[in-house]
Amino acid sequence: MSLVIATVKRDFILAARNPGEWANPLMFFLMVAALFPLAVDPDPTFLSKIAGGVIWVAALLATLLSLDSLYRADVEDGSLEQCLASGESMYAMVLGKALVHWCISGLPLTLVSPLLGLMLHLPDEAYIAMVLSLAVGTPILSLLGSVGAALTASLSSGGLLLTLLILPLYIPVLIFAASAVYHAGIGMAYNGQIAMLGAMLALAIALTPFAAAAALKLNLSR
Amino acid sequence: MSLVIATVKRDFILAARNPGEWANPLMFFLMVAALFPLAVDPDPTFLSKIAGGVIWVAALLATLLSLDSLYRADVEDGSLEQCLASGESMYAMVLGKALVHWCISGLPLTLVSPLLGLMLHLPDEAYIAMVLSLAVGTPILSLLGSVGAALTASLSSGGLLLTLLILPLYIPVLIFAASAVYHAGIGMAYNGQIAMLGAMLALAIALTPFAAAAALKLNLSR
Amino acid sequence: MEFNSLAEFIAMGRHGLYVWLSYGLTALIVTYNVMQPALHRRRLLKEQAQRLRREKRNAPSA
Amino acid sequence: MTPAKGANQVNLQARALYCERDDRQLFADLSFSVCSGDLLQLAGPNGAGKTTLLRLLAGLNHDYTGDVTWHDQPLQHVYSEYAHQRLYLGHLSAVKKSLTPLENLRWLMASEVPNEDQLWGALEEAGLAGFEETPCQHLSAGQQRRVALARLCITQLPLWILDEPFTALDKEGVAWLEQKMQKQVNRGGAVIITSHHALEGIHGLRQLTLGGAV
Amino acid sequence: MTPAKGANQVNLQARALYCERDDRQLFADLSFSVCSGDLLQLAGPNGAGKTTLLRLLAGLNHDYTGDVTWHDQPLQHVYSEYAHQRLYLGHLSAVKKSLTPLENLRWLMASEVPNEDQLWGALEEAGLAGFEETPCQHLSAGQQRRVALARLCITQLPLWILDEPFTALDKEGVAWLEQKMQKQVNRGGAVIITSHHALEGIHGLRQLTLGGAV
Amino acid sequence: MWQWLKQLYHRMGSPKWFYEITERWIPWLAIVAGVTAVVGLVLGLLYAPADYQQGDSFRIIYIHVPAAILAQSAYMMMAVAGAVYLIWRMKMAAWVAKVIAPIGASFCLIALLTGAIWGKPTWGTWWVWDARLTSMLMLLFLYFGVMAIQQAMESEDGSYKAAAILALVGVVNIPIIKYSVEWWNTLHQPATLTLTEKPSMHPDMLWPLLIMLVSTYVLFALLVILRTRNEILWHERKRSWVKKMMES
Ligand code: HEM
Ligand SMILES: Nc1ncnc2c1ncn2[C@@H]1O[C@H](COP(=O)(O)OP(=O)(O)OP(=O)(O)O)[C@@H](O)[C@H]1O
Ligand SMILES: Nc1ncnc2c1ncn2[C@@H]1O[C@H](COP(=O)(O)OP(=O)(O)OP(=O)(O)O)[C@@H](O)[C@H]1O
Ligand SMILES: [Mg+2]
Ligand SMILES: [Mg+2]
Repeated sequence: MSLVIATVKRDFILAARNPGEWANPLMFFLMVAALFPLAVDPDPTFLSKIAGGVIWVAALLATLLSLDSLYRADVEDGSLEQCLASGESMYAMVLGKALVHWCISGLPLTLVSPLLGLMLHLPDEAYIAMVLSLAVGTPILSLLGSVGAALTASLSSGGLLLTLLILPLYIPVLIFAASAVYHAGIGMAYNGQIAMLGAMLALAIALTPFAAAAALKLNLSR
Repeated sequence: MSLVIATVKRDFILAARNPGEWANPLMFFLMVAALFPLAVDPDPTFLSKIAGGVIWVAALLATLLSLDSLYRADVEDGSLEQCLASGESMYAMVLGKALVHWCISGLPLTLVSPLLGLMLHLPDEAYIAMVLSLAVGTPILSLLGSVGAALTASLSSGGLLLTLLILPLYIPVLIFAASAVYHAGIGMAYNGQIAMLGAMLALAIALTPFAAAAALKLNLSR
Repeated sequence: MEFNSLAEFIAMGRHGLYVWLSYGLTALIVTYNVMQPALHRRRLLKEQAQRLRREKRNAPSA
Repeated sequence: MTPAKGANQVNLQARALYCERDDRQLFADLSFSVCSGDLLQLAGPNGAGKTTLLRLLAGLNHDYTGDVTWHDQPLQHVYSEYAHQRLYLGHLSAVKKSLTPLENLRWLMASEVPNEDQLWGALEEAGLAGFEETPCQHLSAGQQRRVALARLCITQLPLWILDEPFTALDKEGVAWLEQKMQKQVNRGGAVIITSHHALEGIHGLRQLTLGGAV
Repeated sequence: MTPAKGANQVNLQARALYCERDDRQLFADLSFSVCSGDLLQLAGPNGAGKTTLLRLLAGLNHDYTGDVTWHDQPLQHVYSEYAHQRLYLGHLSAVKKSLTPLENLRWLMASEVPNEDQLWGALEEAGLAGFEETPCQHLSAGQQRRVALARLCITQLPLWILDEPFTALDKEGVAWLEQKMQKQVNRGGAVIITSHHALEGIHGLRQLTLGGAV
Repeated sequence: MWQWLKQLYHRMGSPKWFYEITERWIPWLAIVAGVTAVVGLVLGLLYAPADYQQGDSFRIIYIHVPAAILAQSAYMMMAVAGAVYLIWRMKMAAWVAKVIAPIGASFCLIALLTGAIWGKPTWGTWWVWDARLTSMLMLLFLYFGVMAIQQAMESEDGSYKAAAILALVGVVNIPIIKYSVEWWNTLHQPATLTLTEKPSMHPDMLWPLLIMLVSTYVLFALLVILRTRNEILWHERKRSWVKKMMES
């Protein structure tokens, strides 16, 4: 366990020393959401209808992009090999890494999302639903994503392959979350969707680390 | 010059040996476009209104992502250092690399875009405008992007920083291109926008390689 | 028999284009899937034969 | 961390190892053992299979036939125990460029929980005094390698497995590392290394030369 | 490619070089020259500044004061000419993992436009016969290094600048490389290398030891 | 029964046995697939009555539905084979899993293409974001993902394992995708464009469909066997039995 804890600490230090790691997904999030009105139609009533969906698509893409570096650097400099060589549980290691990833990507996204809501004229009633769905949904994205990142960790052009592998798995999260925001916006109940997201989160915590740990092992046994 | 030609050849061989390099941007393009109806609204009349914008945003993001690997691999294994050490013109080298990049990202995107048009119910009148705007616009994206890729080539978390640097430069392209498609869709003339894109392309060919070459030199003199 | 003439059969009650297009594409894809293993097999056998010949040639000299 | 009786003994046995890569046989019917007090150097020309064999002995490569046992139990079955008894240092040194030597070493040694004094002492011994808090990207090739090697000054693990540890070291560094290995052997540990460097005058040294024409 | 008169002569002069990194002075008031027939080995402990000096001499690092001249002209002014006269091989070997040795060498040598026979011959000489068409990711550390070194078998450039070229090579490889350098010196070229390896019996060898306590 | 299954499992693990036994099966499978296809198509194209709403365009059903059903079950088979490899390290299972991916993707593509073509006369558009269509598209992407990771991984064993892991994660997700998409679509969009619910089909229409279904499955088995035999030939090329077979 001590190595897992040390790794979590180290990753936070790395993120602090390299602010791009957490600032870039955030900027990407803001910019994708800013591109839309430009490319489509800046009319406020129109925007307020699509705001929830656009924000969620932006969050999903931002998370996806930040995933590529989750294990790659560790594979390249040999530190993941050291983790494996240390004989510690890779399951715990994967969970630890996913936790750090969420703290430096999903969490900041959730915190700035109200700003985006303002920019895209999100209906007032939908703010809580948006923040809630992001808070429950982004950890699922980090966990599912860590499977993809683990599978592609030692591949040279992993970044985009990761997208291909993971995007279909993200669809359910996107659908439930976007619909929660949409329903909140038109004044309907949305706790069903949030509960569904919660269930998916529980499932993801229980299962994905196994898959990711197995994938990492096979990436390292060259 | 012989090294530039050899590099172009080598990069095509690398792309052939690693099909992900050109197939992945394509898949990403398709998937981003597929996320929209899911997150926002699958209604055909609604979709046909936003189709042009969504397709262009997807093309822009797909190009952006494929840019990260443009110089990074060459910096990491030292082959860019060799280019510099060889004393050949970096201007030609940058142009060559941008050309290869467009051939394996922008060109395939342009070719499959009609399929996306079908899926997003793009108005029939807008197809030609869409393909035309992509054909003229994506080379600009590759060229502008190569400046960003050159600037971030030696940074560990360059991928997202690149996005940040380059996205603002992409906005004019996006605006003109999306408006060309939109105007074509409602039956209006769009040659003004295409001409504008053409002018931007000429400018980009003339200027961006200087910037990219300078940035690469900067990155290599450690 | 639902159709009285070949022309009628081809026309498929004005939907001929769609019906034959889908059957055609399917035939294409299925044909590819049937041909691929056969071609691959032929290539494998050729390579294998070459390898055996090479080994035979090398065996006495070694 | 009080080790069980006999836990600090080394007893690694390889029997009838066979390995091929890309249809080329690297080694066949290789049997040997490494016990406390042994220093085994894997030698042989480039491409002979030294790294392959080393990773296999470290339990990181499963692509072989034959048996490797640790205290008479198959390596796969006791991997976690084994991993807590051997230190592996590969071609890649697991040194993060944006961390300082101190932070790097702290992470590298996390499973043995050393205190701060030990860390500073080890870096000093490894010749990095004064560079403890310089980010590693500002260090030279040899200095980065020394960060990874500083582990050897702290660790208590009985078996070391090192892949080309002399790479990038200067003469003084080579001498220092040889002496470290000698100490490890003397105190009842064991070392397996690959190196093209001629190790001389080390007590307990054995060589295993892998054939393989380049 | 008929070289102008005197073009194949080496005449590199360094005068009063001074360089500091992170407020630490690496070398000061360093003056020397490298001419045809010279083999200059930069020696010194880890972190002494050998790589820094080498990159500076190669024209790849501008972060210093003092003058470096090539045939009496400042290096920056004649960089392109200079670059076509010297071969630089750094820590990183510019070998692409997914290409074969043959493809890699073809690219590495592109500016000297060798023919296929020369490429195959060079790979054979570098000890890679039989691996010409195996992707480099399937080669061992030393074999990958040999792909980069195969350039030395073809090139006609008069000045070689090599950073730790012996890394990962086996004994036979080291001997081969020493002999290559000897030939280069004998035919009127020049070599500048950094290495911790003791080069012996090479005609024309000079050492420049950089101080710097580690 | 259990004993027999166990025996079969062990035999299946032997490439030589598989290669030799399938040698005898291939002609029969080919005949069954061919005959059922001809019968099914003749009945479907010539004898089934035209649909009272859609007219003759409904005849696309005879390829569309079997392909759609097969594409889904092929994914399951691929995942199961992958799991067998992960757990028991049975090489044959890895080869079967590897071989299913492109075949399954082909059928998925057939279902999508024929569906899209069928959509034009019936719905007036090539594509709508309907639940079934969307989840089928996602299935195609899952197939592509498996194929992509297979070819991207450098070591062979790694490629099998990575593909198996991904296929298994996909299996957990397929029901979730299906459920979410169905739920989403029925909420967002009225049922104007959804597929016809379990039509109480005329037997003359239904029979050809069932025959085509059988034909598709047999064809699938045949394709899997053919490709697996090639994998065996390649991987066992240095074994004596392959050499002996070659010489004779
Ligand atoms: C790209 C478009 C389409 C796709 C991806 C698609 C996909 C599917 C799928 C996945 C099934 C389910 C098979 C099963 O599991 O039982 C199915 C069945 C079916 N499809 Fe399509 N379909 C498409 C277009 C159409 C169109 C345009 C029609 C006709 C109006 C149609 C008519 C049917 C019918 C009648 C069934 C059988 C229904 C049943 O047995 O439950 N499909 N399709
Ligand atoms: N990028 C950098 N930024 C700042 N300082 C650096 C950088 N690279 C190296 N240094 C410093 O410059 C000094 C000399 O480094 P250099 O790489 O030239 O050493 P070297 O003599 O090649 O050593 P080695 O034998 O280990 O390869 C080192 O002490 C290091 O701290
Ligand atoms: N990933 C790989 N895939 C296939 N073959 C490989 C792989 N890595 C190494 N090989 C092959 O295995 C052989 C042994 O490689 P290995 O790295 O063990 O050599 P080595 O003895 O460590 O050599 P060196 O002294 O150069 O480090 C090489 O000939 C190489 O061709
Ligand atoms: Mg090695
Ligand atoms: Mg150095």
